[in-house]
Amino acid sequence: MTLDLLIPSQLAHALLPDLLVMAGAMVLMLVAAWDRESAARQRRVGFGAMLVVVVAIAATVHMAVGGYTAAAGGVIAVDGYRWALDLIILLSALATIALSIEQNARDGILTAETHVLVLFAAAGMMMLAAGRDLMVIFLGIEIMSIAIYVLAGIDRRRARAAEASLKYFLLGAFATGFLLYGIALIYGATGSTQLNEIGAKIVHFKLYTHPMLLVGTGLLLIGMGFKVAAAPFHMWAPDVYEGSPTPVTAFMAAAVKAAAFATFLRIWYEGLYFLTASWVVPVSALALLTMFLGNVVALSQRNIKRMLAYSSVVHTGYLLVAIASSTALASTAMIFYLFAYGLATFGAFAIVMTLQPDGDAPALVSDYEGLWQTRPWLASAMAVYLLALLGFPIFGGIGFFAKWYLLQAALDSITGLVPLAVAIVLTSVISAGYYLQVVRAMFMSPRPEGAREPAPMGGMTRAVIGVTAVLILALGLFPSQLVRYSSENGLHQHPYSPTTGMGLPPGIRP
Amino acid sequence: MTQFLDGIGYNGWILPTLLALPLLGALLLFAQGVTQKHTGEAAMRAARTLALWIFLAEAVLSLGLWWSVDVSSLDWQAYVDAAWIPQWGARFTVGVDGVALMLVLLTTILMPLAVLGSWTSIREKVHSYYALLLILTTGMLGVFMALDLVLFYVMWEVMLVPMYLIIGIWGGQRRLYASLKFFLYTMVGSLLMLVAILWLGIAAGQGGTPVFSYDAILAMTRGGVPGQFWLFLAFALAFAVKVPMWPFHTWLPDAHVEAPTAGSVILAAIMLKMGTFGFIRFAVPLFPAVAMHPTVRTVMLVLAVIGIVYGALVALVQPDFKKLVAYSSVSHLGFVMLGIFAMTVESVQGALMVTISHGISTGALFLLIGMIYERRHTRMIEDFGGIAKVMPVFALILTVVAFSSIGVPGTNGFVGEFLVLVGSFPTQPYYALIAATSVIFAAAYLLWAVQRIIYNPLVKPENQALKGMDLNWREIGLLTPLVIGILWLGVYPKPVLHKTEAVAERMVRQAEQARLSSRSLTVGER
Amino acid sequence: MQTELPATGHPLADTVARFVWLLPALPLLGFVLNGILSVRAAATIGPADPSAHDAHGAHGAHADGAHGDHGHGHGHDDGHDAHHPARHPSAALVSIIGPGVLFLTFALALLIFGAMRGAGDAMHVPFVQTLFAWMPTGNLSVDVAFQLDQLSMVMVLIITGVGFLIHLFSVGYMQDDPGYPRYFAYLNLFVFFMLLLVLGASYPLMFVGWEGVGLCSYLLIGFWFSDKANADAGKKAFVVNRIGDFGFLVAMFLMFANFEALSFAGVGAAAAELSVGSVVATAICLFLFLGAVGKSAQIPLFVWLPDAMAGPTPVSALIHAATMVTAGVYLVARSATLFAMAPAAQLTVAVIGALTAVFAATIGLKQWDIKKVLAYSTVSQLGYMFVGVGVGAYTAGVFHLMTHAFFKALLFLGSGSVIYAMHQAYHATHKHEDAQDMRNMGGLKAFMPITAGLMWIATLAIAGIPPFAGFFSKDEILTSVFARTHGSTLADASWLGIPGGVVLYGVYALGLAAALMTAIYMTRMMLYTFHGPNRTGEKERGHLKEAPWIMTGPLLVLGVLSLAGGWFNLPAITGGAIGPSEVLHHWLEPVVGTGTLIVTHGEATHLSHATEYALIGTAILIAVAGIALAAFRLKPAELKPAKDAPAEQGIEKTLLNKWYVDEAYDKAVVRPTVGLSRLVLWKGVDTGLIDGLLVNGSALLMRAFGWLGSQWQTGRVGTYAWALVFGAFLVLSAFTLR
Amino acid sequence: MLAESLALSAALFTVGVVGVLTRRNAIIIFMCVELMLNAVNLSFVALSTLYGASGQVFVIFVMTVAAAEAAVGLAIIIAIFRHRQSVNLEDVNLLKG
Repeated sequence: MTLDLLIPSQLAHALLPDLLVMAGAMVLMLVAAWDRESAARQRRVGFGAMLVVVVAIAATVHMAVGGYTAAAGGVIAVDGYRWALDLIILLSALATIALSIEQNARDGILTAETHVLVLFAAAGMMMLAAGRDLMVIFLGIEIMSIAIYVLAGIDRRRARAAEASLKYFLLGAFATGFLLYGIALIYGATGSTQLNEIGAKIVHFKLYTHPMLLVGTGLLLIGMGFKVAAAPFHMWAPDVYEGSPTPVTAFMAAAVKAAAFATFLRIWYEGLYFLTASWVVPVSALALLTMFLGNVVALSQRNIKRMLAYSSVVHTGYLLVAIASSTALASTAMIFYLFAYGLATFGAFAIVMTLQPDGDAPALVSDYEGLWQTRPWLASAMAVYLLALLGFPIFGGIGFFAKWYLLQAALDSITGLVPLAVAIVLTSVISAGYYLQVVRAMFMSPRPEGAREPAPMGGMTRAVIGVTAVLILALGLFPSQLVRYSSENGLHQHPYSPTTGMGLPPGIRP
Repeated sequence: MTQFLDGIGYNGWILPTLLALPLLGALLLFAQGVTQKHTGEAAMRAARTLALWIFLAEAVLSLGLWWSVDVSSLDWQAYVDAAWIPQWGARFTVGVDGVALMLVLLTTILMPLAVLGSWTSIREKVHSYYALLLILTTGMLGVFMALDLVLFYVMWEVMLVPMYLIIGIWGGQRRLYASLKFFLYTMVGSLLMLVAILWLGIAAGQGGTPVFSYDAILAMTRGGVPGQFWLFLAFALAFAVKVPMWPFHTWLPDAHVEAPTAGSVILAAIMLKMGTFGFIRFAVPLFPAVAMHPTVRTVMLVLAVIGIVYGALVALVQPDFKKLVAYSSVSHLGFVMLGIFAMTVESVQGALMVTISHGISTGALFLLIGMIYERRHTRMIEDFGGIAKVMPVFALILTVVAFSSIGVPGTNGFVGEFLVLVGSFPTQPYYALIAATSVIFAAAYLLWAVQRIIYNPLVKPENQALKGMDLNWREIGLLTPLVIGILWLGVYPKPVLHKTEAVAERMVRQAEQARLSSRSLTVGER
Repeated sequence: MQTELPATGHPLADTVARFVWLLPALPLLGFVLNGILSVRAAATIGPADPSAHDAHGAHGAHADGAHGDHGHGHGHDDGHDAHHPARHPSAALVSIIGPGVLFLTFALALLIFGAMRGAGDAMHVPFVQTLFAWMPTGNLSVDVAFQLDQLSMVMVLIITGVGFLIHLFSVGYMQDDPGYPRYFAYLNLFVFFMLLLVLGASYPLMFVGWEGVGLCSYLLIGFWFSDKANADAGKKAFVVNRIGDFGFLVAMFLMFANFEALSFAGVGAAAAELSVGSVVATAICLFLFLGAVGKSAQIPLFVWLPDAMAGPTPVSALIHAATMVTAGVYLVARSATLFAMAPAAQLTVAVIGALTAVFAATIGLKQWDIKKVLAYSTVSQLGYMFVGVGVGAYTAGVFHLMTHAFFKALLFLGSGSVIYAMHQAYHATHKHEDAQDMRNMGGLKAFMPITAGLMWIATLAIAGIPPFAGFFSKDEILTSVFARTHGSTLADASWLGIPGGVVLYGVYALGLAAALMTAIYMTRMMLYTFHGPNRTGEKERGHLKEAPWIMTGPLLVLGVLSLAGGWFNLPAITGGAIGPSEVLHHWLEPVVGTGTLIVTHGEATHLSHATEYALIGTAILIAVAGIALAAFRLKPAELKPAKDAPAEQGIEKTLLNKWYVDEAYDKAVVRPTVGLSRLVLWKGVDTGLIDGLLVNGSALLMRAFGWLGSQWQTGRVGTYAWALVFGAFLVLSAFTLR
Repeated sequence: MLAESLALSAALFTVGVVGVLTRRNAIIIFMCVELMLNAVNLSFVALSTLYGASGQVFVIFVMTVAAAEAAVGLAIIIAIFRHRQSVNLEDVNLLKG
């Protein structure tokens, strides 16, 4: 069914999941403000938030299954790509809230706003997945970011949390300046903020080398690069990931990245596709630098959260290859990858959360020594997540196919990215060095004398760990349904046809 | 026998069954480990008995392949094809030819022996240990059976983790270093192969869904594909690391030394063979023109010959018996590579023969080392001496196996090396000549080691204390099939040669065609 | 066993010769049975048997003590275990099986021999029995097939006949050894492989036997493995032999590459197509000869044979004198046609043979260990045989092989008897002296007259005194060399730029020199051992006595053969006066005739009778001169026992130390190889370069990058902002500067 | 006018960036960021003379967002001040490496 976005009721229908999340968030904020501060309130609001997310998921599924589309030219997209990303975001939010409830309970954090903020952030992210107008995208980024700034520092008792929050805030605002300036310049060059109009104007006026447009694109790339934590704009990420509460870290690593990449890809493919010749080199260079730097620095980490943070930076590098590939496969590969990566990330951080020492002390890899002796299932699950992040088949389950898909996109690229594909695999070898460091600690080292017994896990943490591990392994054996789903929900704006050779961006030879 | 097997539709289900059975066994073992209440001796016994039964079932089931596979046919045998990931063109396709058949049988037969070999030496986390061995088996068999490149790659990598854990958890002093080295070394090679496989699949798909079927890709690459040099290189590197060819061999001594007995046996007897199998199945047939290119061929031959001589010389001075055998593997596998790249029917057949007989002999050597290690807790050659006095049966079997490894005629070692050399000589006389010098070095390093272990005066009290601790019936029983194999393949290798003949002939013929056509091409271009 | 007979119906096919496969099969059966007895004994009582254990422990200690007494390291206490009272439980059964299978084999060989004689002229074609295909692949087809012809028959008879005698002797010599069944298992296995070697119808199958006998030699030399020196000697023998085997292998590769055939028939046919002086033939022959040099202990690979005396003495007699070491001669004779096409290779064979004959003889002059004297004598005599086959006188070479088998086996077994007696004596008084050192003997003829007499027969035979066996064979070789100096392909060819004729004169001269020295050192050995005053010691003297009959019996048979062996091939010049002449020559004609004829340009060249008489006279004169010289110059009475003997000086010391060849090899080959392997290849390339620099180095490099990266991560917002702006600068440059 | 406005906007933006790079006080840095945003706003307003109202709409959104950011930002700075009694960013480096 085609929705006419100019009609308010139909626009509301198109925004149904987003509106549900926002409305739910506002209601819960009031509830949180109303109620007396207590552990029970925190839990109540948390369950409420989960309910909101579940309803939103249902709505998203409704929209996805309904096969809704919108007339061309709206400010928001109504397409499978959006629903796929929405699902990733919402599932991440669900897991985050689930973990947060138990993390807060364990650490005695009574602020119920955590869950509300997760909902707000999710709403911003969903706007990013939907936005086809730079204005909407800017709003989405800010709604998401401001919520996350607060979430990072929600545990006010910890100095590290405050520091993480401050760093993220200052640098985020700084980067927003670049992003916004980029939007302004693109607006200046094309006279529009709508992506498809930008694309049309570029072709129509042959703006391929327009300096203002190029500088604007560059500034936009910087802004997006900051949000997805691409080197050298990544430096906030390790610090913020380390300082934030672990569920929030997972949320940042999985959902923020997914949302940022969602809009990144949409801007690049719907708006700036015909500038491919100009941006492919910078994007590729960022990809290379990101995977290399992320990997080598991760190698020298002893703090597991920082290590996973750098690992997250590395995955940004891999995903940038999808962007650079400029092929129809890129969006589907990205959906698949983000889903797989989200599973592994949540699983890993759930375990990190379980094993997190009390207070503000850092979580070290050495804390994992001999974990297999005492908690075999936990250790095995962690191994699965790490191998999934490494992209290892069967034992890393779906992680391998995610990388496979990405490589396929790179090799299918119209821009000739074989060297980048090689770079992906070679830098993954480095990544084996630090992922296996944890596996080694868990399985091959003896349990140190007097090592702390991990705290008993709550039911929801168990659920997160169990579901993610099982999904990773099961999809690792039989990925075809997920592949089908991803491939049916890619961005279909792509005009290039490899068989006819028509529609290539200028300056690109197949 | 053939009729009986046809009657039960053997060829239709055997390969998937062989792959699934170990996985099922691994699950059973995990389940047993979880549900079992009592620990210690009883749990250990339960685990290893279960594992042994599964491995025996696997071996017995697989034996039928000997009769059911028609090696004269160049079609895949016991072929099974099913959808897996249709959007990517990846399928679950398995089948065997004569070469794969022999390697599958080698695997299924050696695995129970490896289990028996580590019967009493593994005392911790027994369930996990045997479960990992079972998963490893699936991976290894999968590599030999896979006819879809995605499936092949997955199986190729699947082997890595169990072996990594086996070395890292149940290994020796430097197990952490050795296991990581093993993992990373292998990964460097195989990931480039991953890129190459994808590239081939996309190219074979011709703009549509990629195609990863071995036959389709073979059909595509036969006439040459753009970038085939790099593709060959990617495949060759993956396999060269596994073989291992010099200079990619340094993971092997560490891995061998640190791995527990079963791990060493499997590494040497089966996993190294995946490298040579890879060359025979993939690298050479897919890119014959590159493999037969004079420069490439020269490089491969030079590396092979360096490996042969170098491995032997370095083995000569090893103080650790396991390390010595590891370096001897480098030398032996060099013969395989020489045979493959000399590219005559005799040399390729010889290469396959070395592949199999090295599995038997070196497997037996590692088992023997494991047995003496259990008694003496050392592998340093100088710690022994005069063992033949106190353990005559051990000494007898060690002598037989050592002579097989040296390549004394009448044992399996000779047949393979002789065929490789006699086949290589007509096309590559100088390489064959240098390689042949290893008959001297092989005798030197092994006999020297054997002398220092089982001969010489029995002076050390620890060794005198071995009196009455000669091999027990389990150990003799598990070594007997290997000794029989050594003599059988040495005296009557014809049945095995017959199994692999057709594949070798086809490979040589096609490589030769590619060589000639590429030569005429360059002449024409000039 | 499935037996596929040749379809063509060879005249032997229906005779007893169809059981030719039984010839090797019987000793193999013996090996299996004895092996089982040996292992069963070891498994049930072996390691736990205190007597067995103690016996060996004592042996080890004793041997070390003996070494301490003798600075120069010879004189392994061979046969030491022989007197230990602990008889092996299966000894009786083994005593029946071991020699029994050999007797049956010998009997069968005689029957087949009879059948062959009966077949007459039809035997111009060898009888080949194919059992099964061994390595069929591609163009290669190697069958397990036995070839029965005149040459292999001679070898079979020598091996089984002498072998049987030595087995019998061993029953006595080894009776109390705890490893008794193991000993006979090895010995039977050896005979199996030796028969495989001579019966194999192709080079690869011959190679099986070739390496198999090497294996048994290894096992038997190191039979008393608890002594490091014995184990060392076994290993050295095998490894040095492997250098030769390398040559054999390469020769086979060349055959396959050039002829696509490896069977004797195929190679022979292809060789006949070649022209004389062919490069291919020369290369193949030189590599084959490298194999022969290893197995038959010629320069430069002779060093293993003297050390091989560490094995029990009957083993020295069988393997290291009568059979295995002559395999090289057999190999050259077997490849007669091929060698005929390669005169340069033939000259090489002859020259190396002659040099070895002289060189080994010089060392033999000054050895004190009775077995070492015999060992160098063997090397020297093998050199003679190579001179014979080298100049294309295959019959002469094989004839000398045969007579040598008789008299050298006799000498070794005789020395075994002596050592046995010495041992018993020393053991009785618990004295730790070297039982093999001739300085500790002297005047033994009084105690063991039979042995002394028989050994004198052998000595005269080896020295070349008519009518003993050695005279005829040695004379034939020298005569042939002389005859080839003119009118042969050898004389026409040149060797390292020297005309072939001149080379052959040189070879002849060397042959004479070797003959002289042979006479000297053999006489010396006999004088020191059996004559003059006894130096064993006062108390020991009473315990010296003749060996039992089971040992002297075989000696007697060998004595007869040494005495009369010459009648197998009397020279033509005797004209049938004392018996049919040239029997062996005619017998071998179908096998080696072609090869000889090519060398002699197709004519059966004979020297004039005058020349021939002159040559014979010279040879006799030299032999007599040698014996006389030794008898007059040496004074057994002045000799002192080993422990009181003064150290040798000058050339004597050099000879005693065998020209320091072992030391030179050690310094020039062994140490550099080990050093290179350890320091350069292992520590340098493997651990240092590949592992250290490349593998761990790249890992370290990555860690260094990581460390650097984490240093940049200062934790300060300012740094991060700077990095962001720096990145922004780069990105914008990339977009604008193009 | 357009070119001059855009140049001024760029200059202001640069001033903001330099301020962020050089100052150490969290509040001043935040002010510099605000300066950057307002510089961009100037561009939007200037460009809206060419393209119509959408640029001006954007400016409204940016101002709203900036206000929200300011609220959250100051709260965060207060939080850090509670821990360190300082808003000098040189002191804030617990998280590094």
